[in-house]
Amino acid sequence: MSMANTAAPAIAAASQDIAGPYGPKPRRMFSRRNIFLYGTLFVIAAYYLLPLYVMVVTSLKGMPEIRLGNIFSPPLEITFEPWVKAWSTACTGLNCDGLSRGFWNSVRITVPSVLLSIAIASVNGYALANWRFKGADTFFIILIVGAFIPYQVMIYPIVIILREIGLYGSLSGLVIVHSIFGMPILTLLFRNYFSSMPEELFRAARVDGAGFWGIFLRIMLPMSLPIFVVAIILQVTGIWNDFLFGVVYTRPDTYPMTVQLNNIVNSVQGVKEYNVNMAATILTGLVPLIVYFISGKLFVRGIAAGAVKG
Amino acid sequence: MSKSERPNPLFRNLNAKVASIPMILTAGVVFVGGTLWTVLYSFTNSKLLPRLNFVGLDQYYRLWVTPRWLISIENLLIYGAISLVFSLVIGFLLAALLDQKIRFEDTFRTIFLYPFALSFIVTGLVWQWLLNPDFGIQHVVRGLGWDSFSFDPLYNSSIVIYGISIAALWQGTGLIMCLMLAGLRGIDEDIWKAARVDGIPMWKTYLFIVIPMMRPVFITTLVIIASGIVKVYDLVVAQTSGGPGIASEVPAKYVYDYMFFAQNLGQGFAASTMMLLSVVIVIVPWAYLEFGRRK
Amino acid sequence: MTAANGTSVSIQDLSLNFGAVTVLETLNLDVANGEFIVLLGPSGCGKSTLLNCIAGLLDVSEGRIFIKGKNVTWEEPKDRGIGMVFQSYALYPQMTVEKNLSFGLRVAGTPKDEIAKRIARAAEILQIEPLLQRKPAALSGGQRQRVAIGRALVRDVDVFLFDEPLSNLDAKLRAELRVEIKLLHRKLQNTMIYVTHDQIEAMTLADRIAVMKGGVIQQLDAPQTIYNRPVNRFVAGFLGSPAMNFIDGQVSAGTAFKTGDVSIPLDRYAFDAAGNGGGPCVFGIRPEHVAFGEAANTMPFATDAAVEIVEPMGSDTLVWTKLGGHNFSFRVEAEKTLRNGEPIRIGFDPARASLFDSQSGNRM
Amino acid sequence: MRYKLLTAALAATAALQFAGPAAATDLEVTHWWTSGGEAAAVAELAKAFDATGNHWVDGAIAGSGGTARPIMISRITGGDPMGATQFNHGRQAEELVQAGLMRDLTDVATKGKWTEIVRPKSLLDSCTIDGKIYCVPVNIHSWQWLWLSNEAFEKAGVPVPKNWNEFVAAAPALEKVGIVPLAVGGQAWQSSGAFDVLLAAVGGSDAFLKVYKDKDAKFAAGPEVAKVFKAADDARKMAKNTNVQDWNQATNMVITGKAGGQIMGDWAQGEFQVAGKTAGKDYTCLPGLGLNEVIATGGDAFYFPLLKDADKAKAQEVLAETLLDPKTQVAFNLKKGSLPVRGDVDVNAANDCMKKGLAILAKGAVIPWTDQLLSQDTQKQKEDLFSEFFAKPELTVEDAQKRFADLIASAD
Repeated sequence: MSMANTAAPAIAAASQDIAGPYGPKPRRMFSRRNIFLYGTLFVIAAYYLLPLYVMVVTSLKGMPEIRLGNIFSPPLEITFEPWVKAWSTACTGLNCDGLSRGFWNSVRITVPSVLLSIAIASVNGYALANWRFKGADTFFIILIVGAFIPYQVMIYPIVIILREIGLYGSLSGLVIVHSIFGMPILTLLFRNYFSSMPEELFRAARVDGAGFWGIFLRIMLPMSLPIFVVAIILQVTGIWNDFLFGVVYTRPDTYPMTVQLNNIVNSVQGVKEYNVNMAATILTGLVPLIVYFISGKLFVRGIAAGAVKG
Repeated sequence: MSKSERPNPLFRNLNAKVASIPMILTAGVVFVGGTLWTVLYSFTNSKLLPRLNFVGLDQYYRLWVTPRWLISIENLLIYGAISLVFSLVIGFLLAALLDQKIRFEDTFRTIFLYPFALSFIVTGLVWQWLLNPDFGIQHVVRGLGWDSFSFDPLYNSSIVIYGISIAALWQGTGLIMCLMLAGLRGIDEDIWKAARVDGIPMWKTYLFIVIPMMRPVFITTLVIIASGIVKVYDLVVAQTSGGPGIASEVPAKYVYDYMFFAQNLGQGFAASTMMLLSVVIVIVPWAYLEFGRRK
Repeated sequence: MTAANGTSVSIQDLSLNFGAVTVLETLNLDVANGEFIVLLGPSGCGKSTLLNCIAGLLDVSEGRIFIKGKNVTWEEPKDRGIGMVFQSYALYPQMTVEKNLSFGLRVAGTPKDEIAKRIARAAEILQIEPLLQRKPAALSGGQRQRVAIGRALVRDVDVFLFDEPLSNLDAKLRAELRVEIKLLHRKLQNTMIYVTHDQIEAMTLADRIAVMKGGVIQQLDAPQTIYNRPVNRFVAGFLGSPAMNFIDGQVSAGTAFKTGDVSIPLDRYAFDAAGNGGGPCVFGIRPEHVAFGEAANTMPFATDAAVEIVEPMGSDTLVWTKLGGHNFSFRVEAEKTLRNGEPIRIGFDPARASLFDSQSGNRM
Repeated sequence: MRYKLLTAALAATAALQFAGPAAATDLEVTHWWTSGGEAAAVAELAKAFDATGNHWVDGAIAGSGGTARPIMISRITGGDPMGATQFNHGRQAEELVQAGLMRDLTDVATKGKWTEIVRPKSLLDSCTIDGKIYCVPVNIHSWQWLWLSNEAFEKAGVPVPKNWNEFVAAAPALEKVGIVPLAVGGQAWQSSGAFDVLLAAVGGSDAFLKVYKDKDAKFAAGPEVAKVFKAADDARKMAKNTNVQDWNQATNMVITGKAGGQIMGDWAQGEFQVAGKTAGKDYTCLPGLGLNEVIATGGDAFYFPLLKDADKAKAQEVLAETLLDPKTQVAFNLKKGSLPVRGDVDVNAANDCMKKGLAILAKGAVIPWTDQLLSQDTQKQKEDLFSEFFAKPELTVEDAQKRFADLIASAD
């Protein structure tokens, strides 16, 4: 640019003192703001990581070391025995096959429950957002209020309902229970998400002759990845971590992992084997943890899409 | 496009209704039906099995003179206030910190969020262990030479409910942070610029401009926190089993214990009904305002 | 220093990079006191970025910024003596209009009566007195933008920055507010830097327009100069609606422009620099500079053509035809009715045309 | 639904008569025996049952009867009953029986002459509702024991106490050397049980019966019970530094000498045994706290839900017989640390403590236990009261006794 040359030489000639600040404002690495910001973050991060650290460290120690040492010190001698024991040999009563059995039970419970609950809730949300019919809102409000009902209150009525439809104690019964209790929050998420989609899209599809299911399957679903990620995360963690329903609505040979964890932790054989307990605890939490670590970013995005736009 | 191919409104509604059958059944049969059933049997003296032997308000009378129920209510209020205030404050602060265009944002966010992936049972166990005075934090600090250091919140009746909240906050603030972060990211960038041009300090911008703008997020968050508060159970069981004594009892545990341990369904149902009633009083007006009058 | 001779904002050697991406490149710009400068360009050209740098909302990578002779390169936005108006208005939604206007002042500790005085003045100028107790949600788009301007106004500053303030409004309101901003400028006599991608806004408002592309100011001049003598093909094409006709061809020995079987004499054309030995180039002429029918014959250049498409635009009509095999448009009065295929005569004065080098795109 | 079940069960019983030799049948048995000693004991039952050609499917639910019972009851009432389940005999399963969900074992009992072999007779009475027998008692558990760590007293330099009063007197010496005098786990039933033991020991058997059997609220508010509360006050002071929840962790404190003693049922003995400790040498047991040597006839029993499956019903009978088999009784009770329900079995293998118990049993110094006397509801209220009492020093003895009397007044 020709303009550039008119003023520049004069300025360049003038000393830096006269011209004053030049270029980016200097930002020191250790400015007070940064020290405060990162300091706070690191302290809080430490608070959040402490329990995990203790769990891991303890699970790698032998019992004698645990008895003597302090819980924060790293293991002097790393042993994986507690992990092996927690996974395959820890006892509850006469069953000494650790968490391994519960793991597969949990998988068998979680997968169909997650699929069913999300299938139902997404259709609900879609119907509520785009195909409102008279009375739909009433049911929705009931559902939302239902989210607040403590599960304990509903145990007994559900026992009766399941008994009457002949599903008590079966895997299908438990899957239904999970779907029922996952419904309020999931429906809310899906409804919010679908409502925030442009109305024109929906109208255009209808003008093109697509019906209820057509629009849902061909238009809405392909655009709903973020919210499905959120739903999957919430359900996988919720169902995997469930204890109450797992213990009440199943029988011992189909106990999920959490119930077995509780059994192992509470089956105190003389001394509490903290290392085994910790290993068992980590093993039980592993699946949801992995799900989180993998999909953390999508989770935040999905939450923004489903939860924030009210 | 010919007219005849356009969906018939009646048929369209029918489809939506068919699709909503699971929701209608859940809401109608399970939630409403179960609730009515519970309320009905709360007026009976059912013990182990539900029986329609009405005793009027006896169960309620007994409920409100039982010290454990009163303590449970008090604990729930304290726990609720703490969770609500601290979850919101900490969750928002964390989100605000993460929103400062910091490095390693993903790492920090993952760290703050991971406890949410863990069950209350796991959370409870770990914190019970950390807070155990015989080998937890207190033990370690004393081992460092500070002999009078005392930190045993789970073993001290007067503060046990606060001790339980430590674990609750550890577990729950990550999600709140996520919600808040999502909310912050949804704020128009120009608002921040305008505030900077106006010379409004950052904290004032948050307090007077950004937070009021995040009302919907706060409401969603509030609902999530509140629903968790009423339900608090596992955390208490895993950490203290209601102890020491009955100092950390909560209503949900009272319901469960009296329904199943004490084999006094009537009493459990009466307590359930009280909980339901409070939920309804708080939630229904909100739900109606929030969802009922839209569009 | 430059401030002494009436310079309000001076930008010197300004560069901005985000990592490897250069957004602004060694940019210089002097804005005189009371001048209305419009930064015009397509999206992504760096015009808003430049404005944000001036406001202090973005840290620069290189260079300096002076406002009123003071080096503000490292200053906070609030200390730069600027007020800013945003495309999305950026009103604080939970506050009333009055609070929106006063919030910054209250934070700065301005005395109460002073605040009241300034708000009253701003409200009067912008005619928003009846709206003071309302919240932004209860205002129309135009009203909101007025409030947004008011918020800059009460800051009592010398330089106003506008970041596409009218883009969110419909065409009618946009035209109205455009006039109001012009009146406001006349009344206040402040320096205004105004970012837009709308050339009409630029043409109507600006004392000078800076046309930007790729982080570089392509041309900085009065609107008429830019319109009539664009420095390069980009500027020529960006300004003007309907757009300038561009015809690819050859200049032969500085005397004539040839394309197909058409030859346009260039003896009346004022070349920028001497020694145009010829070569491939682009001939540009604006549709309104083309004469038609009888008038065409009075022009230095005239030729026969046939009507291909007629686009009535209300105030006038755009006619498309072919010149040397290229699409070519010109304007006629709205009353003229032309049929497709009708043979016509068109002509123009090459002095009003622009010639650009095919390679560099620069004006010849 | 119920009729259908009943018909099915009737059909099943009918089918039994003609059924051939029993094929191996899986029978799920639920219980809450998960500690070291308990698991070893239950393994004996499983072994004996498996030896009959059937298969014991173990359904252990950890975390004490309080956790396990609701699950068992839900499953029975939910229509998904297990083959057999543990309850404390007494009133826990009363309503299940009344609802017709449990199996009538009278035939098996008659065949096995249970009325003759089960001792004391009150055990079978607890299983009998309307003249029909619904459960198989497997052991007698008595709560009335004080377990003392010889090592701890040695360390404190005081002789091992011979009764509760001496123990209280020795407490300061124990505390001086950093030993918790009395270990009481944090779970509610432990403090409640400890009080009941004190009531029977300090107040005497009559006082115990007057309060819990006759539900004499006036007596419960009176001076005799006040004495018991005074003792409970001592106990809570001695126990205030116990930071464990589970009973066996508390027992472990005694085993390792970290605590002087523990008031706990005879099942604690299993823990001593698993830890390889010898009665008399490493630890001392004082039945009735050394004050009033009685044995309460609480204990465990197995109930059999009504099942549709004929094979399983047959297996239930086999299990019922196996449970009372002399050999099983001995093997099981030795591991469990409880007393057998048959008077005619050989218990030479019993250790000192068990022999003391057997002797008391032989003398007939027995009282029924709270499981038999009180409803679960009252038990729970009692637990709430005493867990609060033990954990909260501010709750005065007087207030506690007043609340206790109120509770007895409304007890059922």
